[in-house]
Amino acid sequence: MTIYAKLGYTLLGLLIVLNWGFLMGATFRKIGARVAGRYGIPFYQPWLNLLKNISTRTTITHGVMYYIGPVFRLTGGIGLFLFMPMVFTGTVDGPWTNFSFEGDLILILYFQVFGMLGMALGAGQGGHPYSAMGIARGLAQHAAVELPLTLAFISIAIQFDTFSVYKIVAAQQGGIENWVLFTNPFAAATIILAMLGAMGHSPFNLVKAPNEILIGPATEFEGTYLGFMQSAGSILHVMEAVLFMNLVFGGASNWIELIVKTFLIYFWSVFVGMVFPRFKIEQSVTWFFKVPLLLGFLAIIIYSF
Amino acid sequence: MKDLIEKLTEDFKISDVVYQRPDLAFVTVPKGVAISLVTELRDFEGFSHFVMMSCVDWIEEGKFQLLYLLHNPKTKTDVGVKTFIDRENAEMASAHHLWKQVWTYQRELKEAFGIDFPGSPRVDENFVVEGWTEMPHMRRDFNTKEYSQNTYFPRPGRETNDPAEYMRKKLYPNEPITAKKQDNDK
Amino acid sequence: MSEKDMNDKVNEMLQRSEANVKKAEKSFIHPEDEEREVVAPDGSIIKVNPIYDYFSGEKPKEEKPCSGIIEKFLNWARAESIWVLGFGTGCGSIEIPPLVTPRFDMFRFGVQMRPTPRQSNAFIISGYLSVKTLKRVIRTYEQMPSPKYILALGSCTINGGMYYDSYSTINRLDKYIPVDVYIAGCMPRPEALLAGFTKLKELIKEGKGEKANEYARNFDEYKANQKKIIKDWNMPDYNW
Amino acid sequence: MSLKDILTPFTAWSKVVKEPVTIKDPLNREAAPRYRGFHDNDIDTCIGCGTCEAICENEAIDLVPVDGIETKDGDSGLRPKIDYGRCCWCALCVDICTTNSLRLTNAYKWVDTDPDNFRFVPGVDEKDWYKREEGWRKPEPNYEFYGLKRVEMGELHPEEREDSFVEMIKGYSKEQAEAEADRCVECGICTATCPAHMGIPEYIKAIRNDDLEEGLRILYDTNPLPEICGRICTHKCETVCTIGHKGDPLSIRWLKRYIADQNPSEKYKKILETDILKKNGKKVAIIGSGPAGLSAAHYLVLLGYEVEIFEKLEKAGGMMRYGIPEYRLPYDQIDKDVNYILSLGVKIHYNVTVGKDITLKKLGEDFDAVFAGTGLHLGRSTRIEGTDHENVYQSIELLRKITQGEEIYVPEKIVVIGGGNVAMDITRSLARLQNQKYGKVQVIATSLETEEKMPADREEVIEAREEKAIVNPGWSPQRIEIVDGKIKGLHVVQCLSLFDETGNFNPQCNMENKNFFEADMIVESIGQGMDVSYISEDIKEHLELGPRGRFRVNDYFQTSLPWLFMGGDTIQGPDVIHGIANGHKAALGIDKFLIGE
Amino acid sequence: MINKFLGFEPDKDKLPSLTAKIGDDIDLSSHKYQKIWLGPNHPGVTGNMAVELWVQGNTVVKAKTHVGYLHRGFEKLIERRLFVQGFPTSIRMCVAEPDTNEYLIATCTEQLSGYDKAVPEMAKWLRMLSLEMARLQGLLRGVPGQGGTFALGLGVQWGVYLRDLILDRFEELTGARVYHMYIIPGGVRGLLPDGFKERMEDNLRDIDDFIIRIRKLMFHNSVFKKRAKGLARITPDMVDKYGIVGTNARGCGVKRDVRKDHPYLHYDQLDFDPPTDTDGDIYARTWVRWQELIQTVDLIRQIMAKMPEKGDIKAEMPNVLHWKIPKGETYVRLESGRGEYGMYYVTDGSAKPRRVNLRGPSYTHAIALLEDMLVGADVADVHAIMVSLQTCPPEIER
Repeated sequence: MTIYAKLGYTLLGLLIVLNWGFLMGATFRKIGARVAGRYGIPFYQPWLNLLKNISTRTTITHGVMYYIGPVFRLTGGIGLFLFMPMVFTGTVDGPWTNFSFEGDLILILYFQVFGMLGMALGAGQGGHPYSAMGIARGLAQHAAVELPLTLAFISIAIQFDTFSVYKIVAAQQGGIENWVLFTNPFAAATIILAMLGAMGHSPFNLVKAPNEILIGPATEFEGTYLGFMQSAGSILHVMEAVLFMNLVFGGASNWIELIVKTFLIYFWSVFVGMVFPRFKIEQSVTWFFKVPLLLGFLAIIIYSF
Repeated sequence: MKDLIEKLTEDFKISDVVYQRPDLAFVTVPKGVAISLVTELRDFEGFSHFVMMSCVDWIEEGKFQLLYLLHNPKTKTDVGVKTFIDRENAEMASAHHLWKQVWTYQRELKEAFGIDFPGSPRVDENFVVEGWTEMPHMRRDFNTKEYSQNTYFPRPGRETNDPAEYMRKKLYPNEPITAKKQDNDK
Repeated sequence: MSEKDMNDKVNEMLQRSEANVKKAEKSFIHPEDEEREVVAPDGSIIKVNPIYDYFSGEKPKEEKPCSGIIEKFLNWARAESIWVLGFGTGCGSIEIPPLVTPRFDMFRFGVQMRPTPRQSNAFIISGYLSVKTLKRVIRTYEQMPSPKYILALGSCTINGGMYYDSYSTINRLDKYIPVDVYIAGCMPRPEALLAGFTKLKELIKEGKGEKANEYARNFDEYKANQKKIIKDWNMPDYNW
Repeated sequence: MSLKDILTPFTAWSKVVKEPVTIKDPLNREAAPRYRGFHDNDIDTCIGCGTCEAICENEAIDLVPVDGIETKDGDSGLRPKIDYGRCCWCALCVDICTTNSLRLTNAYKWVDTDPDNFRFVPGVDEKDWYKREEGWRKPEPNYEFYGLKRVEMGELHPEEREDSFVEMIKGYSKEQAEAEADRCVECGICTATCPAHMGIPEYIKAIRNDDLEEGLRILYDTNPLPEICGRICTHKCETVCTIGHKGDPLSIRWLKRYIADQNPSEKYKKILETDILKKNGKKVAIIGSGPAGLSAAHYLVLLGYEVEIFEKLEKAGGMMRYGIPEYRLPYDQIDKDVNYILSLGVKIHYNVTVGKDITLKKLGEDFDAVFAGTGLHLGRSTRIEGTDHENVYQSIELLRKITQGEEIYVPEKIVVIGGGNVAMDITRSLARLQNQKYGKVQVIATSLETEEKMPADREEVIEAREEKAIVNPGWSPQRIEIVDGKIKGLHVVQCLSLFDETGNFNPQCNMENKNFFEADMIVESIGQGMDVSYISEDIKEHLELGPRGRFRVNDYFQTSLPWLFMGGDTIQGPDVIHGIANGHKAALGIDKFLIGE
Repeated sequence: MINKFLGFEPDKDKLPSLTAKIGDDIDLSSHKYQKIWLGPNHPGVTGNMAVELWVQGNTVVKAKTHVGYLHRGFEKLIERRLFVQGFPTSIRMCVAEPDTNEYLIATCTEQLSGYDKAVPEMAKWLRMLSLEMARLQGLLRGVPGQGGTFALGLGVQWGVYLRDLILDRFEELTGARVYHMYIIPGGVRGLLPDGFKERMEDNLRDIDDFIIRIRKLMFHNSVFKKRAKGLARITPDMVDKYGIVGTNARGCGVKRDVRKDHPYLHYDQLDFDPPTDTDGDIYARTWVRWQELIQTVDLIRQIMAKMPEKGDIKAEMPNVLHWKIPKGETYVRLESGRGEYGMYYVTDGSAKPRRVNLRGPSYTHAIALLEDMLVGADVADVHAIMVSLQTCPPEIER
């Protein structure tokens, strides 16, 4: 496959991911609305929101870092996408595998934090006290989530003896029984629990907590930058789901499967989030340091020996 | 209730007792003993719940009437301790040490009536209005309508007709009529 | 700098700040907003004027719309995605919860609530405005990105409503900020509010939702009116 | 933390399969039937009384003139205009609306970009919600903001009064008067209808405030005969009283009487501040001491004129004394009012008939101006067959005789022809006399007009019947049957209508339906004519005539002879209050004529 | 345990005392503290008010309540209005439960003018019905609203929907959704419309279902418990010290309910017992309110069953345009959803009141109590504490 074809597929994939992210977001808001007993937003609302945000005429500035924040976040999302194999096609050189390579799991872990760090810069320069509080919460919680998540990743890496996501996906092919979910239940359990934190739904939606700290890091962002952040958020949500799908749920062999699986993975966090209130930050961090961390250690211990 | 007030009448120079309801009485005491009566009622007579503090502006007499309304949760009765203070340079002893919420009332009264309570916490802070330059807004001589119309531009174009006056103009412009008397009702 | 010098400086500053507090009581400016000197970590002394240092005092400019079909397309998007600031300024805000809950569900009409002015483009003035709130409303309104729209609820915003004779509430909102849509009622029902949103959408789609530019155009006039009644004006003229 | 606490919240998800409860089309949702939405006003019923404006706490309502609505008696021609920049939809205006014309529909949607649009006149400006039936109306039952029931006036029981001329109306006590005065909504619609344009709401308010001296001052502003008017005024004001649209109109007349009754005559001068009056040296003669003459005299004397009244009879009061029976208007009350006026310095010459004892021309020469308030003292006859009989009387004559204390012929059976107040007066006077004489009553009062259209006051008819007189209206008298020089009775036929299409008097009768009223005496009471014999021919030829044989006067009752003013019944028909108003205005006219602007 | 181990729950004995007294200056230039504002434009503030917070990290060390953003000068305005004109104004004093204001102003005028005995029986029952409906709609917002402060928005969605249904009933009965203007001096302004009781019963059945659901969602929710339990505790000795009333007092076991202590209208004919709890924390207060929700539904059923079918709705009274009340003063109280709610009313013999002063429970709860309670609280809990005290700014500043 030529590099141009690869680039083409990657860009197309990004487009699909972005739109799927929007659609998924809208769908889940509709589902949430159903539980409440109403109809909720139209399916096309996120696109309109994006358009509207881009068409905002005035902007404010708080300095360079303020601009860079959303860019970092978008970069984090795209970076996560670039090194993530989306659809398993049998060969790493095939379409939809993007720039997956040996050791991309480590890069992905890095990119997960990347967006948050960028936001920290932007929100910090924004100067709003609630932005600062939000990003502080975000980083703290991220660290707490990352710890069990990394343990689970390492456990899986040990299990398959590779840091390549693509190879992990490949190893899970050939039936549901080959999924990490069944072959490494402790790592899977860790990921499933830590995932709640990574997805940012209740009870772990501390970063954007409207009745506590306005809308958190994004408080000062408006217009195009907000549009950037929304797009990045959608991509990140899909990519997180794709990551967990690839690691635990056997990857996807076509786009339909990907869509179904990411939907279900995302649904899990919505399912929990809908009926639980929000933790305080120390409660949240403590929670991750309890069960998921323990499971993560177990997963490593089991596969280390 | 009657017994209680009779008991206290001598010590606290209570005058002008009004039994509004079986469970509510208003007593008037001199300015100097009001706080001590309130303290007595709280500490020895079981009137432990401070309901409210209020002020009435009797501008004709040049007095402010302060009211401390106390409630006895055991006997379920209320006593309103009233005291009159001068409108000029109004000042009253603070009661903020008796209940935690009293300073809020005193702060409000300072703003709304201009009554000073020396020693009351935050008594000089703004309470509800901000940047107020007129006289205290709850005083009777402050004309809110006039102030509002001079300050906040009511939408122009309103005009009304008094039916009697309009009919006179239309039907009998030249006939003798009663001179309109001063409207003392409104 | 020796420790003693430092202490002297701090004492001097404390005294000055006390004087400032006294002065502030007269001039309405909160002591914290007074111009003051601060000692930087390196010992140098910096003058700080919180009111003007933290915000830009520049006037707003008119923002020309795009041309032709592009603007129409963008207006369509703007109309279908109205983000309302969640700032209940008066009693009409009690009808906002029914709008975001199952009975009336305004999300399906593309109307959503946002917690910060930076991300909202519609502002519901829900009834009467006390002068104290008006100050915050102006500040909030100016922080919203253009194009921005104002829906005014109820009699109070039109001509004072029940509080026409109150010393604390304003009578006419359009004197202080430009209003797009008025909704009659005291307070208007949620259905009337939805009708207001429908009307606002029509206006935006027709390209008439340009009140933010009107505000910029008549900025001096609006500002003069605002300053006339807000006696403790302790913020910059325009709050970016 | 138990497992239950983790799992039970998930039961909330069961809602996801349920249909949403959202209202599908909220923009077209009807409000509740009783919802207080936007205003509608039935402008034909509305009389523009302004009560809605008075109760509106937000000053949201203005009264504005509306095209196509005339200002007339009982309708100010104004309609409420509502400012939706003020309204709070409390519907107090609807609840208090005196005519029940104002209502709130259940429409609630009004979105506009221009804040100046939110003002409209309900019922006049086109709005799409007027056709809605639902909406807020005044709640039922027994929900009123003011009393609808009139405070009952104490009066003598029929048995007590049927044989005596003692005043039958007792008058209000303080509580009663204040309760009645409390019902007033101070709209002032009545002021226009009152011929004297008295300050009715103002003096009612004085009663409420228990300031009767102020009340008296208000009365004397426009009416110098309050005791008399308080008893016998035709109270046209009560016919237009706004309260009357829903309930009983206010007893304005009795309230006026209450003020006059409660102020002792000794205090009048002090209250009215008329102890010392300035003189301007000019003299005015007044012919006749009826309401018009007395009123003119009063205001002229206040203006500083020297006033002399020439009265034909032996006492002052004119028709008020000689035309109205004592049980309605006791003589001492007439004296109270008259004496006050006389005490101001008005000279009165009794038993002087102008034209006979002194000529009008002489008066014109001796005085700077002359006001003639001579009244209608000639009875009119039906001119049917037999009216020239000696036992056919004119009511006005009989009434005068009763007042003067002369013995009159009272047989057992009497028929009175006429349906006006004078007819009722004579009927009831004769009934009393019959009662005194025979202990029983047989007076039949008949009239052309049917019961509903009888010009007499309703209560007069009712009271006459209470006193056992028979009131049998709707008959047209045909002829008086006389047998052997003695009256046997009156033949009548049913009267169908009085006026033809053009509005001219042209009674139509059903000749088939006949009736016969037995009588020994017949009294005609179908109106009075004026006696202008005092005006000599040389003067008369200078006077222009107006419609209906009356003299033409200008706005100030000045005839074509500048020094001669005329007013009262001769100009405006039989009515005390008109006479008073005429007199007042003529006084101003004389002042204008003599002193100038 | 693990919190302590990880250092999330500091041993407070080892730290300097955080309880700064009111009036103590916190030196912001020390960079140890930061000042943040909660409101007035903040989704986490009840109504339109502001709390100025001085925080050290996540912990509040000092708080000041700022009110006046909704100040309209009601008491001044009512002094300018006739007695009958007062009630449309007074109802707007508190948006959350407007009927209480109407009742107070009507009762005050009736009591001072001597017409309180003349109020018809039917009107009394209808007043009770509207007061209980007002309480019900307040609780339907308030109980799940406490969950909403912890971001459990689902209950709020259900609750506000049901509140809307009650508002529909209000609309039928009174002619308005929120500002009912129903209780007028002398009586009420309308009889029950046809079929009202059946429709009300339907709604009450929905609410019964909701009560169970909300119990499962909130009170059997581990995260809710974790956050609400032990937070913002009121102890019985604080009750008199701060003037705490209503559910806030009942949440810590002090049984104060005006409906029982000073029965007004026909509350003595109804069978109820105000619920209490002993913990005094947010969970206990919410739990008390939840029980009160059940009780209110029951009370409405009792009222509808006991109320007469027909009758006069308003006493015969003087003409409202010049109704004068002799000189006097009184204090009338009732139990609103937030606690004792009273009005001090002075007349001077003219057609307008001399002084009207409202005693709202928030006046003490939201200023003196809240400011002291916030000290030491987490920033994330500020909103929850405010809501749990049922802060309602319009009744503070009026």
